[in-house]
Amino acid sequence: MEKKIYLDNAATTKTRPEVVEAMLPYFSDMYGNPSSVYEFAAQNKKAIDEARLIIANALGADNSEVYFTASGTEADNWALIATAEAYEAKGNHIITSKVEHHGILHTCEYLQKRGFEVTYIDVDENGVIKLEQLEKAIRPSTILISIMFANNEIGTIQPIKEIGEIAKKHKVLFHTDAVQAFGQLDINVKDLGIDMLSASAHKLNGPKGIGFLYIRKGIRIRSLIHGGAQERGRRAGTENVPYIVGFGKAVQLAMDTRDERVKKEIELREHLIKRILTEIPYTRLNGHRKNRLPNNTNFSFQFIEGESLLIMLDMKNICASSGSACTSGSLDPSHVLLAIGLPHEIAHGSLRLTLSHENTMDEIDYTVDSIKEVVDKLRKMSPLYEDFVRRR
Amino acid sequence: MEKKIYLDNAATTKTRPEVVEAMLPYFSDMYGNPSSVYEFAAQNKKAIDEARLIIANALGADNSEVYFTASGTEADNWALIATAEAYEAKGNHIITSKVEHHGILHTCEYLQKRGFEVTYIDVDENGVIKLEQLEKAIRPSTILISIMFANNEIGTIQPIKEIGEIAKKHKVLFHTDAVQAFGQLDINVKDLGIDMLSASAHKLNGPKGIGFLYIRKGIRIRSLIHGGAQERGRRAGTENVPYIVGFGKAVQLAMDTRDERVKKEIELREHLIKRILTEIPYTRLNGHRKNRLPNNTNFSFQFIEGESLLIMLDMKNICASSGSACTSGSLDPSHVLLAIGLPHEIAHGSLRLTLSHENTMDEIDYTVDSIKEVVDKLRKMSPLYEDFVRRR
Amino acid sequence: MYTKKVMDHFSNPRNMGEIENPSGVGTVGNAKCGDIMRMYLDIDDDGIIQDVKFKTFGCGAAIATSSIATELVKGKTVQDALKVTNKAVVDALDGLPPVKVHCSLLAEEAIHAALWDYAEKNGIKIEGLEKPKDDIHEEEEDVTESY
Amino acid sequence: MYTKKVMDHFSNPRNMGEIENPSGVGTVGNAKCGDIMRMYLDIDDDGIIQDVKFKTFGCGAAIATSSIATELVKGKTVQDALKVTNKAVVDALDGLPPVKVHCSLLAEEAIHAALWDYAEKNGIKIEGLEKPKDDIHEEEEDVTESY
Ligand SMILES: Cc1ncc(COP(=O)(O)O)c(C=O)c1O
Ligand SMILES: Cc1ncc(COP(=O)(O)O)c(C=O)c1O
Repeated sequence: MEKKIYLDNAATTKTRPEVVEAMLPYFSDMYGNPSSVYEFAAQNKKAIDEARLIIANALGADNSEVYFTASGTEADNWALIATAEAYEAKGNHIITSKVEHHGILHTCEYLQKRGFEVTYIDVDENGVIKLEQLEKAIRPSTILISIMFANNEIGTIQPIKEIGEIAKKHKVLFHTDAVQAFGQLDINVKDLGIDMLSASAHKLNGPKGIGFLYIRKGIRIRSLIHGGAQERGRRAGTENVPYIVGFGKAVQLAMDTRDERVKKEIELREHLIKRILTEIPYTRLNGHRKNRLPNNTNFSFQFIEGESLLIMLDMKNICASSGSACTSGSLDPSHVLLAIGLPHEIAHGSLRLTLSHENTMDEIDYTVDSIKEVVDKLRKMSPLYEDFVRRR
Repeated sequence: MEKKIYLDNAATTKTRPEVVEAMLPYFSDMYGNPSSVYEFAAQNKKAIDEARLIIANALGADNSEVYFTASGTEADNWALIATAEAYEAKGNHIITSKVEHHGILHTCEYLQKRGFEVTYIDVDENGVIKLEQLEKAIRPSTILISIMFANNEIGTIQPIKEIGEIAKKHKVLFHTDAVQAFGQLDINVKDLGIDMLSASAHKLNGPKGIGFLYIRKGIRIRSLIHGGAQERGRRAGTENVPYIVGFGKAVQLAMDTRDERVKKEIELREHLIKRILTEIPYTRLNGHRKNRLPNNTNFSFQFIEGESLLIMLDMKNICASSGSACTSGSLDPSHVLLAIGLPHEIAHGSLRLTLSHENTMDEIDYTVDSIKEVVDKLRKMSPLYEDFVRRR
Repeated sequence: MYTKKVMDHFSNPRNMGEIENPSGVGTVGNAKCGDIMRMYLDIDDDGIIQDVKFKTFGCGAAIATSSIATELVKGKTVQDALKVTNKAVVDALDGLPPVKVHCSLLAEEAIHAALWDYAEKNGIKIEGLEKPKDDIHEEEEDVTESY
Repeated sequence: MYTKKVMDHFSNPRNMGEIENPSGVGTVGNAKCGDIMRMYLDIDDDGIIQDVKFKTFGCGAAIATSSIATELVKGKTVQDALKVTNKAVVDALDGLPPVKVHCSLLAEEAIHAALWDYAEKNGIKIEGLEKPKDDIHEEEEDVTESY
């Protein structure tokens, strides 16, 4: 195809033109610092409050429970580090999973260097957290459970309600990284027993560089970024007014269109999965067959390596990903694929295609045709395939 | 005047239309995640590199020494917290000044809670750091000196080169918060012996929510935000491509126009200072008479309080500030004005007017006329003035 | 951040000024904290507040609360003036931002201080009136906590 | 991220395939690390490499380095082939990204492994050629450090 086919919506999404429209006035016209006294700035404060309310409503939260950050990663760091510091007197143990985003995993490693203890819970072959192992891991010194809402690589949705219940039963705080889930799945923090939740605008057609942390009222938590009294003294730094407004707009649009978007994405997804699995041999679908993000697919093609597959698809104008975007360029195969039990060589040959409502059936068909061709070409080059054929 | 007169450019500035123009394509057209493999994303990586180079050139630094953050505050936090953690084995002592921004001061208080020791150096009546006191404060356990380049409230420029020499002599790292200075003053990090430097785009007609930390090559420093391998593994989170591009553009424009801007601002500033000091009795100029930011003025009007002054000026369409924007709404008078020795009641009656090259002489004259009228009105209401007149 | 009522009283303060030979005058607050209020009362022989004036050094809310407080007590008996609470002041202004509520307390205290002065000068005791505190701010705590 | 040369060799790899009854064949790397290279050599009685083929499982750089390496050794004597270093491979591709330089090492090793196999089969000793390591990656360290 002449046109680019963008199938990497889990990495980032296009900022909707309506969102850009909503942000524009706040750059060169209404540019006042929201913390200022004069009227010119007061309107910006109001704009921030409106965006906060839209987001709070989308979560079933109170608007005073939503704090803007500069990214999903910052929200993840904040939830972990500041909770650890605030509850240090109670205990030094944190529980998370082996399939978290690096925003969680590397923060846990950092906290381990500071003397905190972290237990990494296993997942089953579908990427679902082992609940009994989670409950057993809780100790008197456990202060926080952080389990992602849905996985960014394989799309598996975790049993959040059950985790919330376990956390509540043992009086442990529960944080969830909902960066992939927010905007796609139905989330009510009160119903699900979530104490803290991270999200990021650029995964739902908002701009890159703005996120939020939901912090349930009553939770003691320190600041991560110290300074001015912005965000009610909890997150310092002059407010990014345009992006906050854009985030609000993106969430509003995402909520308004969710049902139709999700319906279309699932339709495309199922078609894609069916064709790939039936038409390309030695291929598996990673992640849970049913409990997965509407827009996520993740395949492993035996005998070939992911990066060369990506580049060849790129030459056919298809944007895709292998593992998470942040780790490409690194030599390690995805920690998520290893956690679900894939051997290294198969993990290396994985491909993530994540859809948006803007994709078409034609694009999907063209993509499958291209993958077939490329996988075939790469297998012909592969010494592993050669050995396999010989052995047969 | 009908038109708004914006005299709060130290709080934030208008994003230049050229900057907005430069950012726009990166929202809905070139929206790829720079960490991705495909060509569509590679152009964004290039755009980031270009912006980084512009900034590096403006500092006399290498482009590999510039790391983007989400704000000046984050850069300040990073410099302090991560240095403290990385050099903990060497010592636990940090030196800063009493007139720093809250981004530094509150981070120091946080570090003190974590067991670090902080010495806060005094300033003289002009706001200039006491160099002998600084040098004497250095101990074998001192790991970092953090002194701002220029003050955000009173505009005083610090003797950065001398501080750099002291730091080098005693083998202590030197960080400077140049959020107000960058773009206004000539800065060469190599000549000045600066090891780390914080800046923020929204103070120089770039967008709010993007900053950078310059980290000299060879400095061991941890991450503040942990996660993906962005910014060469030192600052995690999907890159804010539009703002990075906008920051680059803003810096380029700021550098290209600096001489004329500064010349015009100084002309306006001197006219403003002269009229205020000669026409309004019981008034003083705060900050250094000569070594001050081209666009900064800060006055104390005896017997009146700053907020009511601000609101009355606002009713005359003049946007101004008393103390720093972040602290307005709080009951405390500016820590900077107290540090230069002002008594509380005089500190309370301070007004900061910070100019931009877009201001005109007419605006300045109208502003002075308005201040005269308002100060007069408020003094008539003031019991302090009543007492003063009685006593005379 | 302020209501229309506050802005109105701030920009057109009522009863601003001094009273020569007042029946009572009271000054509260201190410059350190950024607000000082002075109330002058002219009270007739029937104990009715015939006139009231104020002077205030302070923020917009401080000026507005002083102004509305003078309106609330003018024409009232000393006993009724005593019943003008800070809550009444806030309500009369259609509300104040939380950080500014202390200004309404100051206004209440200023009236009390002026009444106390009146009582002392005339050697009478006003039931329910206590000696004003020297510094109303002493008990308040810092409002910002950012770490 | 790749040069034009790399992209050219990646999309149109030279000498891809197998040789029936090769003079020597060598396989290096391992699937765990994500790249495996296999080199087939056809060497005539004068010790000249008449033909060379490769198969590679790996990233774009791995495929391109294999391809260019076959071109660099084809027609050379065994001794000259031995002098084809990983640096020569990188240069011939107009450079590789730093994280991908290990691929060129792998290509060098693959040639050496095939030559070793040839030497063993023929009971000869090739001066300067050492027994290939079992796993070229073992000595490498993690490239990402994010905290
Ligand atoms: C001296 C100084 N440092 C730090 C900051 C914080 O910058 P930012 O608003 O980008 O967090 C400011 C301005 O707010 C400042 O003036
Ligand atoms: C599950 C998950 N958590 C966190 C992040 C980080 O979000 P951000 O890029 O806004 O820092 C991402 C995406 O990159 C993600 O997919």
